[in-house]
Amino acid sequence: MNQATDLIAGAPTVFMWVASFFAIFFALIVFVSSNPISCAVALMGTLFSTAALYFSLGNFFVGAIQILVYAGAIAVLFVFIVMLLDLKPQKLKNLPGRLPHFLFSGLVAGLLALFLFRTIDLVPKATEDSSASILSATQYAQYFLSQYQVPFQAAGLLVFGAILGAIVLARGHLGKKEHS
Amino acid sequence: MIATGQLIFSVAIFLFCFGALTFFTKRSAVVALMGIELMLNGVNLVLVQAGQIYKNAEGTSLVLFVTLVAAAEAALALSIFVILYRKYGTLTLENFRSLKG
Amino acid sequence: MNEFFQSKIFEITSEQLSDLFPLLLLSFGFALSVIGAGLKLSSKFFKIIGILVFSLAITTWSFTFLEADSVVLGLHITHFSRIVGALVSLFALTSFVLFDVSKRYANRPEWLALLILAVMGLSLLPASHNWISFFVFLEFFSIPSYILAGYDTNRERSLEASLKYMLTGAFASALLLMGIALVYLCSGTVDYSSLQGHFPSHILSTLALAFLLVGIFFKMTIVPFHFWAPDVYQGAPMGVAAFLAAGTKLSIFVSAALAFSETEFYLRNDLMNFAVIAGTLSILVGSLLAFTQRSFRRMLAYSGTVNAGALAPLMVLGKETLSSGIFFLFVYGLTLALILSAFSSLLKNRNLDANGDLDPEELNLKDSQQSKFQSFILAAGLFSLAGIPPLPGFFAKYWLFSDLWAQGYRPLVMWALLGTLMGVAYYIRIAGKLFFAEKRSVII
Amino acid sequence: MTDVLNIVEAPLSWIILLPAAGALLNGLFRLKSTLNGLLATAFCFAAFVVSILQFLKFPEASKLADPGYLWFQAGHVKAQMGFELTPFMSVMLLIITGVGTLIHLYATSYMSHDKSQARFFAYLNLFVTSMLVLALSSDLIGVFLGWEGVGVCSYLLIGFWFEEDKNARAGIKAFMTNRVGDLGFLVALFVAFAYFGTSSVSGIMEWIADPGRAAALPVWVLTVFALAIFWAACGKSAQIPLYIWLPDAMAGPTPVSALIHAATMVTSGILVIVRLWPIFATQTEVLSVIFWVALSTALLAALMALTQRDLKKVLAYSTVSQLGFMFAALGAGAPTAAFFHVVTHACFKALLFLTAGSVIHGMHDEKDIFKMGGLRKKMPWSHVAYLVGCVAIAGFPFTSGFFSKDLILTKVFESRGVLGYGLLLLAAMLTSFYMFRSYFLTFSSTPRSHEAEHAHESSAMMIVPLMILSLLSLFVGWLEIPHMWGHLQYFSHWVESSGAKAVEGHEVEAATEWLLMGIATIASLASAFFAYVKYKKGPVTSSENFAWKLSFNKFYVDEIYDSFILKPLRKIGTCLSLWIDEYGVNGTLHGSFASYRITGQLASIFHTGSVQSYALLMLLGLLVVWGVVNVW
Amino acid sequence: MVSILFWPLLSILVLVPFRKQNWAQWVNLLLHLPWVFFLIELIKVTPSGAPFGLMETYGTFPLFKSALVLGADTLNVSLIALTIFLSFSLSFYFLGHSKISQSFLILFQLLNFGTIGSLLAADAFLFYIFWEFMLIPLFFLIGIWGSENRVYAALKFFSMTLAGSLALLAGIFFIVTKTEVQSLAWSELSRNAEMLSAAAPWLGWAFLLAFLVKVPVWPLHTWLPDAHTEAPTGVSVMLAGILLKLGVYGMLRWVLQVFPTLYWNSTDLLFAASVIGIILGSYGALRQTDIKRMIAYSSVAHLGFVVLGAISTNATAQSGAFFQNFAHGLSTGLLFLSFGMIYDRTHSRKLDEYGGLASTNRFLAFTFVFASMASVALPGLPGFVGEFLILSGTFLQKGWWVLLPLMGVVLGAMYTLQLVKGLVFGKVSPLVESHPISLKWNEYVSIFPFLVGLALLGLAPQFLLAWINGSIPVK
Repeated sequence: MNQATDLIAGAPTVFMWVASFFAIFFALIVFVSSNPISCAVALMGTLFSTAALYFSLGNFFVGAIQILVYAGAIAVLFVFIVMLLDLKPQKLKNLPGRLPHFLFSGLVAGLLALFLFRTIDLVPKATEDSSASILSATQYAQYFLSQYQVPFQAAGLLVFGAILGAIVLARGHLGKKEHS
Repeated sequence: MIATGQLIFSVAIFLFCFGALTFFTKRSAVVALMGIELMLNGVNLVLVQAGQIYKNAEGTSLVLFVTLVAAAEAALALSIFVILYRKYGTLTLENFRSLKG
Repeated sequence: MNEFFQSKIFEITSEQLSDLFPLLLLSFGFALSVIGAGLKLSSKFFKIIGILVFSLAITTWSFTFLEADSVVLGLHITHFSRIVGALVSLFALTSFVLFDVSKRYANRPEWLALLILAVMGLSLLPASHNWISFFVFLEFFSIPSYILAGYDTNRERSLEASLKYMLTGAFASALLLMGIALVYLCSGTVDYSSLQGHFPSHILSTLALAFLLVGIFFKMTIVPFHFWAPDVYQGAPMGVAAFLAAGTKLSIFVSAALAFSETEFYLRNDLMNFAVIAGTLSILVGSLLAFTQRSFRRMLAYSGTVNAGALAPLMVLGKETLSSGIFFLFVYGLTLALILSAFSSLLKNRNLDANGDLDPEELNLKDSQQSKFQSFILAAGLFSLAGIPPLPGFFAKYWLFSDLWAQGYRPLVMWALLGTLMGVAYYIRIAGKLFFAEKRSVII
Repeated sequence: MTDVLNIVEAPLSWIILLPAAGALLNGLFRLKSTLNGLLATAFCFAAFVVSILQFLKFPEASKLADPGYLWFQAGHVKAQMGFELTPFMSVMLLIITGVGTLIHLYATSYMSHDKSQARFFAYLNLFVTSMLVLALSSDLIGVFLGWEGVGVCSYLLIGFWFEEDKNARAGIKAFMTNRVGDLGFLVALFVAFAYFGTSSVSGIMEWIADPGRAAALPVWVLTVFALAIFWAACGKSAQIPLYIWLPDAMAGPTPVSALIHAATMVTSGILVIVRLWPIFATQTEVLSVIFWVALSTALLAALMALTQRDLKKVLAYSTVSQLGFMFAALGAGAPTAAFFHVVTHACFKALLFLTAGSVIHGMHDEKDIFKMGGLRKKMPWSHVAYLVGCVAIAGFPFTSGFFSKDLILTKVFESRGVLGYGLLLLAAMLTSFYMFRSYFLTFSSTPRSHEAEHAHESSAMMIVPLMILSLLSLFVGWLEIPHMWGHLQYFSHWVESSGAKAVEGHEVEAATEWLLMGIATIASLASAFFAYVKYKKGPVTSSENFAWKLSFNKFYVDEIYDSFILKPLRKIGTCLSLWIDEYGVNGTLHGSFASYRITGQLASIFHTGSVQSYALLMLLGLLVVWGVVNVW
Repeated sequence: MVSILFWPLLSILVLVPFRKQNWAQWVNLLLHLPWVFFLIELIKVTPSGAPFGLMETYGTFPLFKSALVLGADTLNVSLIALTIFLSFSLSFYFLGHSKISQSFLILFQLLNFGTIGSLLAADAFLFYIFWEFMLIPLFFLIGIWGSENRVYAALKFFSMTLAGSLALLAGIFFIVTKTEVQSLAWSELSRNAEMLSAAAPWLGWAFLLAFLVKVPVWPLHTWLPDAHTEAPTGVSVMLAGILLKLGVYGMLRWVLQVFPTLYWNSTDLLFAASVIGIILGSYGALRQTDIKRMIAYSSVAHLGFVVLGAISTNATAQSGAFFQNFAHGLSTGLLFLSFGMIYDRTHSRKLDEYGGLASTNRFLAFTFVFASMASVALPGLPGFVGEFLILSGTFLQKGWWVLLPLMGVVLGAMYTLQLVKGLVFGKVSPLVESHPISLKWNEYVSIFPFLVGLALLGLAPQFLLAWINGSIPVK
């Protein structure tokens, strides 16, 4: 699997270009469209294109996780919620009212991007030594479960907590009235 | 031509900043949350790229954790959105401004 | 495959077990409370379980306080993390005992489970030794606190508070993550000790540190990142607000300090300047905002920002100067819990909602006549926060400021003293309002 | 110092304690009718007896001393509350206690129907105590204690009938003017302690006498010391700049005016200067200053007295003018003449005041002499006493006034030449003119008002003191007759033996002395006759010309003081204090607090409540702080 | 020494059960007796000479580099005696007074505890704690039992004094972080005072600022008229009687004796401030229409004299200044007390509403005139002794500059006589007519010690002067 090593080192392949183009395109749609459904779909699009990028970089394990968990579960959850609450498209009626807010946030985001882009040439190049090879899934798992064992269990409890919270809040607000 | 690393990094920055922009400007809470997801994607991209450069598993494990946390957060946030929608009938963030000053 | 399991990681010796015992105890408590919730047991059950679990945790942590540091399952248990664990569980204990949470939320007993989760997160945080576990434990206690913030169902404010806390929290953790990613990008590792030597010092690394600080200062409610605090403290139930204000600040303060000293980031002067600027800003802006507040709880939130401002530089100074910060936050936490509990019983006597809020201008002599003991506690607490001897607040502030002065932050101490003077405008005036008859004085 | 000082121990403090006890008793117990008065008179008389005993010790002892106790001592200041008595001061003691007893007796009946007699006699006894402290104390700081004590008592007594506002204001005016004068005394004390190391009179005299130490003093010390003492004397004895309080002091009861503003308090300035005479003798410029100030006071006061309608005001201005005479004598370098005039003046001025009191008493408190007239028949005894007083003050031959005034005139002629003598003679003529004017307006021709018709003679207890004082006014003069006539010079013996040598001016041979005496007598007789002609038939409605208006309104001195000194100072001070305190310091405090509140409200606008603006501001905050960190 | 310090605390514990007003008042009175006994014991053993002649350490806090060190010499024991004197006679005044409740007495004892503490403390940290602790009881005393504008006065007093003491705190931080200084004890500080004053010339001013606010030196005095006017009678007597003197004591003990060089080069500025304070304080009093404000402004002028003495280099003025503390304490205390008794019945402070008190109540009129004469520095009363020593000392040192404060003597007489004329003399005003004042027995007893004290200190002050001359900082 060493040819994958030079994937990061070499020039960006055509596939990479296409995937990054799609990623950016879908991100734009999420930002531009006023209809939540198209936003949700665009989000799934970005997720898939980033997964493609991961594959192009050679980290197939993460790509797979991305597709399975991120695109499969979270994006679907979004679409489900949008469908459940069938949110009407928000016509940008009081655009003039929010124009200063738009401009200001655009300015801030642009500034952030500028700062980040300025540091782009500091991004380290891949080292040529071929000794270190792309890790396989088992190696990731072994490292992950040994080094981050406690955080892993904590993450488990975290998710449990989130579910518990969701149920509690839902039951509380919709269910019986507490004594004031 | 720019190197792959720089291409990936610039895509990541783009996603990150656009995620932030969506979070700031979108009037609906759900779409704002999507903005957060975009930002997290950007971060994941940087992590994976760094993981490939340094060839160790730190990046990947953090991506896993990020994905997990994003999932938990999404679950929680969306349930709150459902409740808010039931109570208020709308999800635009403007009218959740009673706590201010 | 099996050599994987023989690797050193899973060896747990007996005294390491004693380090993990409190955490195990907490998770056992968590399990009990979830089962109890499922079985719809009486609210007293949860109160007893809660008290038992937390007091046991406190005792074990404080007994093992003096033992040597040890590395268990990737966690660096030091006496700092033990003291934080003990104090956080103490704050949790006070937060639900003082505010009779169990009676109020009898039919939704899951609050104990969430509280235990938060306490576990907070006590694990200082034990983390790399940025990944730092992030995970941070999220581990944030998620339950988002829910706890929204726990007071019958008031819309509480829902709005949890919404705001969650969205800004997610945004801040996204920024924190970007920070960690950039750190990883620059140095190739996220482990504190391996980051020690070879963390480059170019623009990207400064930016990485800046993003890191966002996540930390967000939880410490230091000025550029304090916007969420007043709304959440005003909306969340009293007990949760007290716990959030004290517990999170303490744990973040200690773990950030440990992180920065392990990774020797504290030697970088850009980090130092960032902290000093943010600290001074938060003292000034905090005092300014606290004065004109129309709500008692928002005023307390801003006073928390002022106190956090004084702590900011100590956070990036590393291990040696932590004791004064910890003592300060300990005193601050307890005083805040006392003040809020007195305030909520004051509200009850005014037959308002115990978790509600009140404009400090409306406090008057009738309150202190109705609830004599509570107003005495409230006034004593406010005087202690203002730092007037012989109350404990003064000794905490004195120790903290002399430490800051010793480290050479003279201008910041000057600002902090000015902050104490401005504190008169809200602490002492409100404490006075309780006892002085109605006639509003001419100017103030 | 001619003879060896033979200092004898004597219980001087008893003289002070007696009236003090009287004051205390009167203060505590309010007895029936005139018992308070009698009690006070008894204590004053006891003091008189003791002072006579001390007086008799004097031929052989040259000074009586009583060490007293250490009042306070810190750093270079050592204040000893001790007492000493020199011959001339013991005579003054006799005057204070003697005339004092007579006035106490007179006052007992004068105040018999006043409702708070106890308070009056307590103040009166307290006044006598402080006057004795002033006279007796060995240290200048003790003198100052008496000095201010007398000032306070005069304040209390002038404002005794405090119901009327003007009495209280007159009391304050007296106290304030005295206070301004006392600043001089304080400065003198500072100089004394700083340069002489002590404030005891004998200590200072030794310092001056020892040539070595005197030379070591900076040249200005003695001059400043003398001027400061003179300034204090002006305050107390009502000389030019600070005399304005005396005419207003008439608001008090008449016995008060008699005792305080005629006999005792006003003369304390002269007593202190005579005690410190060795210092003044060496300071010729200070003496000339004293002389010219005194001369102008005498003239000015005499001019003012010409047109006064209130009987007591006339006497007040005549006191100021007579004090001018005494200080003129001091200015001419003759302490004996000054002291002699002090004693004679004490007698006849007390007499005049008491008779005026009985006249006003008889006229049911009517003071205006234009409304009196023809009282000769109605009040025969007062008439005789007033006549004797006028005769004595005008200086008719062989009366006490004649001897003392003549002695002053000759001494002034010797040292200040014809100009000084001429002006003083003019003042003497004016004195006899306005005195006889007041005599004729009150006693001769027909009664001009209802009260005048029904005036009745005062009771015996008031007449007896008058008669005693009349005798004194007539025969005291004989104690100091001119050299030509014989060798009865008791006063010069008393004053010289107390250490006050006169300044050697060129002696005048007998012929010119006779001439001077003749001129003085003729001048006073002529002006008396002129007054007789003018006022025999009653008040003459003179045209209100400028000179008359000037004199009647007291040369507008009070108004000048108010408009140029008192009011502006007070205005500036209060405005300054108001501006700095209220607007300056408080202003900044409230301003800073208001700005603190406004910026607070401004800052809270940022908290709009919307989550997105929070996140936006957070990111912006991050970028700004990060930018600052990089730039810094 | 510790018994005299902790006695007020003990008396609070004893007072707690007595909820009924007159019970509490009587207990408060009886509790003063052992206190006086402790004072006499302390006086017997107090040395007069080196500062803090008698030093006792009760425990150390190495963490804050400080220790519970109490020191006594005639300087602070005499002030303690004054405190106990004032508190004792006030406790007589409190008997049967309607407004004096149990909580008032508890706060009053707390104030005494703070005062005695800051006097006895011989450790900078301990001194600071007691110094700021006094603010709390005073804040509540003025705020709860004061008159109309009390909240403003209480807050203004609190913030100005706190601002001053924060400067002191900054000074303490500077000292604590200096490694050469082992502890904050007074002896330790004075041992390496040269090093400290060389290192930070601003240190002197940091310490001085806290005390200048407390002794109201001219620009920092505007809290005094408000605090004294709005405070209830008992508190304004204590305020004028002893708390202003704490500032002077602080200046002498903690600045002059610890950092002499810094103190001496700040004196010419202080001279100007005190002289202006005397003159503008007197004019301030002249322009007032409210009686208590007039008395308060007179305190500003008198304290101007005390500071004038405290900054001079010769022993006369220094001992005069310290003696003036007692003279001013008694005279202004009596003024406030006697007017307080009038105010309790007529509840008005406007001067033009008063008049002719002398004809309705002779004793109170006499007391008021006697106290005003004392405050006008009439010879034969203590005010003169103090002021004379101060002025002759200043003359010795500053020469003809003494004429400026000398003007203050005349101005002092002006406003005091104006006050006396308005209140005691003049026609009987309807207000005084309608409120006949008949003093109860305990009010007589509370006035009596002041009268005896004033007369005694006026005519025979040498017993006190000799006692305090020993430990006057400047020889």
